[in-house]
Amino acid sequence: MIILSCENLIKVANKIIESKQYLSDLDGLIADGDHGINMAKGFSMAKEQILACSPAPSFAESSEMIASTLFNDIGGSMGPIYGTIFFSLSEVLDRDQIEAVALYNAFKFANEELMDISEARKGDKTLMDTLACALESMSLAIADDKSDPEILAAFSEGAKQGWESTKEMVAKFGRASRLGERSIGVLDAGATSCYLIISTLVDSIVADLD
Amino acid sequence: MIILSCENLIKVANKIIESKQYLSDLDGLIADGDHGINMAKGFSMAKEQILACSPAPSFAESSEMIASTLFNDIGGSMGPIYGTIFFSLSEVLDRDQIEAVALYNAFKFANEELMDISEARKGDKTLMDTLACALESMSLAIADDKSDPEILAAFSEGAKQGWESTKEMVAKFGRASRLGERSIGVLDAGATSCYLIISTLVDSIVADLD
Amino acid sequence: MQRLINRPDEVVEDSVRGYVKANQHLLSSTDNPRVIKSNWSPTKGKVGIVTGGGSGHEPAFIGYVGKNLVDAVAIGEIFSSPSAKHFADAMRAANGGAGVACLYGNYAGDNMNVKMAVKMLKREGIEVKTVVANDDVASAPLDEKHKRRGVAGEILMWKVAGAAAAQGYDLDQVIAVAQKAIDNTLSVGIGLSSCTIPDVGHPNFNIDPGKMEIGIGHHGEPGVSVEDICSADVATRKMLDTILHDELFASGDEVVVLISGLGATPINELYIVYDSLCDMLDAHKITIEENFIGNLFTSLDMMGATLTMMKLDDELKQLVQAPCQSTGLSKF
Amino acid sequence: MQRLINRPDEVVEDSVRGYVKANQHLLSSTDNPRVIKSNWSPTKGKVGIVTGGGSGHEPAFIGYVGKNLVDAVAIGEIFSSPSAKHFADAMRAANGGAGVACLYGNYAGDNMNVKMAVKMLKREGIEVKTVVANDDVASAPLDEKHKRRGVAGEILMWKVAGAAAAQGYDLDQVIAVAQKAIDNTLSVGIGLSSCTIPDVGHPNFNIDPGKMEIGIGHHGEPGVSVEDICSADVATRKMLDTILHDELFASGDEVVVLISGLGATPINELYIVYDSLCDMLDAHKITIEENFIGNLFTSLDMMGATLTMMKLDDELKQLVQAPCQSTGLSKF
Ligand SMILES: Nc1ncnc2c1ncn2[C@@H]1O[C@H](COP(=O)(O)OP(=O)(O)O)[C@@H](O)[C@H]1O
Ligand SMILES: Nc1ncnc2c1ncn2[C@@H]1O[C@H](COP(=O)(O)OP(=O)(O)O)[C@@H](O)[C@H]1O
Ligand SMILES: [Mg+2]
Ligand SMILES: [Mg+2]
Ligand SMILES: [Mg+2]
Ligand SMILES: [Mg+2]
Repeated sequence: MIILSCENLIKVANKIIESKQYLSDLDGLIADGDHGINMAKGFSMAKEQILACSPAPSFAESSEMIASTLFNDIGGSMGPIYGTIFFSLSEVLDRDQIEAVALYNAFKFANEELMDISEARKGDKTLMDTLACALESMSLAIADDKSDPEILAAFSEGAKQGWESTKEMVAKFGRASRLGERSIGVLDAGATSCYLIISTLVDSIVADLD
Repeated sequence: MIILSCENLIKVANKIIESKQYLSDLDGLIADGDHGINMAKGFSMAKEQILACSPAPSFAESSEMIASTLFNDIGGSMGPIYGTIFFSLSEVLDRDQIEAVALYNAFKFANEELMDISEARKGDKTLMDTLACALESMSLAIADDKSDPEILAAFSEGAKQGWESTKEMVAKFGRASRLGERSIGVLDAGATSCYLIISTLVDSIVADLD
Repeated sequence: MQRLINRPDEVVEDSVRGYVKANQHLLSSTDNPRVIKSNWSPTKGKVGIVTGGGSGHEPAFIGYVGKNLVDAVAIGEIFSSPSAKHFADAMRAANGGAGVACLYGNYAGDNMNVKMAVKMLKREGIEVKTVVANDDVASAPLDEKHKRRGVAGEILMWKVAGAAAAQGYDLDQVIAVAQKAIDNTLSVGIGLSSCTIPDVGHPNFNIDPGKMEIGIGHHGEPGVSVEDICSADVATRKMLDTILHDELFASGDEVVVLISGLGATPINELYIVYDSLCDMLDAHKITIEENFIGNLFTSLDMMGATLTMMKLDDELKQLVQAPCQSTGLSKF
Repeated sequence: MQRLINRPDEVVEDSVRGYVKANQHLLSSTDNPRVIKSNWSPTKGKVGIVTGGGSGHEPAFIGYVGKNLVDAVAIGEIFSSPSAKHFADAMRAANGGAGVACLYGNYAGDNMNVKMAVKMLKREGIEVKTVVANDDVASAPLDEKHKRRGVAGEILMWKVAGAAAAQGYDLDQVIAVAQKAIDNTLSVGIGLSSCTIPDVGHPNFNIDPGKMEIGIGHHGEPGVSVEDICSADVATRKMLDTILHDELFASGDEVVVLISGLGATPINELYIVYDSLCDMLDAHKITIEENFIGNLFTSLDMMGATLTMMKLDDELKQLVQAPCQSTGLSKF
């Protein structure tokens, strides 16, 4: 059984906040260098809000807080993209004890919702690559009847592969896209933050596994 | 006898035109670096006009052409200042054969007219220094009953001293004036062009002396 | 970084506050500090005109809030789309019961945030329709027109739609005429220097001395070619040719010309470009009916200029020439 | 040099030609290509308002030719006074038989050329009187006020005199009110970067990165001090203190505030300065009755800003608020 709580999301927020410079530096190599600033700002605000609640909010409630902070206060692409992801998770993951397959379904739903607002697809050098690979890898593990810890590991591992695959891609969306071929050789910033979110979430869930 | 003709002024114009860069560079050290541009433009236009006349115009007529070109087409300070000088010369030097003392009187008149429109005085680091020293030196030579060639030499020599004296002065007029003490150590651009005009005029007159 | 600012991350807050104080005769702030609204908004029964986008393009977007122009604007960080909530609040501020036309530029962030805002408003029973400006010819070929960015042509779209709404057009009519306006408008930019986002602190990209970038985007998105700087005549010819290549304009057309500086180019150079352009359009037998020249849609302290041309029909002409008032654009 | 020009020595010709083409509803050229005149000039029986100066300050000076403003302007080379003939021709173009008020800035070249032009006009029987603007506090101490340069305060002098002439003031009255306007006006500038005269091709002077020059002149005349760049709040405080030091302004005063960018400073920064200033003037119990903010009197591509304040009485207030129309300044 996977146990979900606001703690998982606090850890995700901390990870993003401490990666601020790294994410901005990556973004700066092929775009405008503000990805870390945008992300850290949103997740700091959301974290404050979660921590201010008493009693501690549920995973779904915390996830919705992140989503609304992103929708309300973070403009650019990240507000609606990550806002949609966390809003979708909050809609689906409304129980505190779930199977790994439920986590899969939640992220799959998030991915679909995302494709509704963004035209970017796998291969376009965006965070979609991380998300899509993570889901593919996870679905294979589920099809193979793997255990929850194995499914979670596959999720994180797929995210990593998707993230790393962006290095050799040509950016098709976002500011980096105008660089064309010149964007090859650099990891995508959004794909990086998405990997950090997924891997941190998985690590924190695994640490709590009974 | 000093023989005056448009040739003297053509030579003056040529000197100014070929010194364009030098004058601008000097101006650039403590002001806006356009003195050569302004002067070369005015004297090129006037030279064209003089050369276009047939028969060749007199010294006075040529001098008036220079003056009106400066008044009409050259703005800044140089139009009215050199315009006034050449206009004054054209009013006084209406004969083609004169004594050196007549040249003195003409320049003295020009200097007075100039003081009517400009508040700058000797010691303010402007072309006034060249003109004033040249006149002083010339008047001493005249008082000493020197020969015409000696009086002319004194005119040129005085101009040179006046010009060089601007190096150690603090600019009080024109754009350089805002530099205050920082303007010390650089020759004044206008004083330089004024020296070039006087010395070229003297040289060309001396070459024609009978 | 040579800037007159307080904290780099407060540039937008501080400047919007000052802008509102300075223009109380035209506009006011709202409960959302990232939304300002015209003093004539909402007008009951009038279609509300909304736009928004990243800051750093001043006078766009705030400078076009006023009378018979934009009713409310959502203000983003420098070069970054306003949030979905900011767009939603701007729509609420502009809603006079006859629906809202949100007319904005084609950028991924703006597209997504507007889309979410429209959803939010729908839940509240407020009808919002959108037109996405894609006038920047250099940003994609004609057969991928939907990928083109929106640039200074947006100003003409707002002008036309603002006048139409003021004249009583209903929402569908406003949307139709705004779409027609932008469909008849093409722009292209030339960049001569980079620009510095205060919060970043160093130039956003690089243009070498002596070079210029044709087709640059107004956030510095790379253009179609980097070339040696040429004369204003040749540069104008290059811009015009880029626009004419689409074959939207033909001999006999009446047009509006809009030339904007990108921020640091002295405006006398814009008039040099206009002077060249007049001769070239004359030769093409294209008549300039209206011109707007100045720093109208900038990119912080970037040097360069953009050329925008809009093809007129009787309706567009009347709407472009109708009176309006704002700090960015006024017609008597 | 990153410029959109044709030949460097034709920048003025080319841009003025473009400007005239673009603004035929407001003004026209004259036989002298260095003089442009308002479409309402000359008006029989009205005092003609003339100004002029070097180019590179756009929209000054040409941008203030229009309705109820400047009637004719003499246009010099970049940063260089127009010739005596240009001033004289501008005076002729503005003469409606009631005399001409020539209102210009205190620079040696302008002083001499205007003086010669006035002499020429006198011979023709046209009466010209002059007012010399000297609003730049930083350019000389109060006891040498006659040495101070004229800067952006000239705009307010033109506004006031233009309105007065339109309201039927005679020549002496126009001169008196223009003199009162400039006597009640003080300005100060801050420079953050140099500027490049196209015909020179390299920066006119130097400001090191991280430094700013307080009291700089708008041709780059050195200021009173070079300091580390500070926040907009502190910079505004320094500008205001420099102005208040003259003790022209006192608690209870009503003022006009004019903030101009020097060319390359993004205008949102001008609004940051205005925001700071509002709070400071509030604390001094000085009321801002009118504000004009934008690139109103520039120095080519210089970064920086100028602050101008004018103390109002009933007459000045009415004249400042009267309607006028020009590309640089319009009031409805
Ligand atoms: N349309 C899009 N769909 C999905 N992801 C996108 C899209 N546009 C940009 N991204 C992602 O956003 C990241 C950049 O985010 P960020 O720097 O915060 O915003 P901005 O591009 O507005 O500066 C890119 O690395 C890319 O992964
Ligand atoms: N008021 C003045 N009276 C006499 N000479 C002056 C005055 N102002 C400036 N000058 C002279 O003009 C010279 C500069 O001329 P120039 O560079 O052509 O004009 P500008 O100063 O308008 O750029 C100075 O070197 C100085 O000799
Ligand atoms: Mg970014
Ligand atoms: Mg000079
Ligand atoms: Mg960004
Ligand atoms: Mg000069």
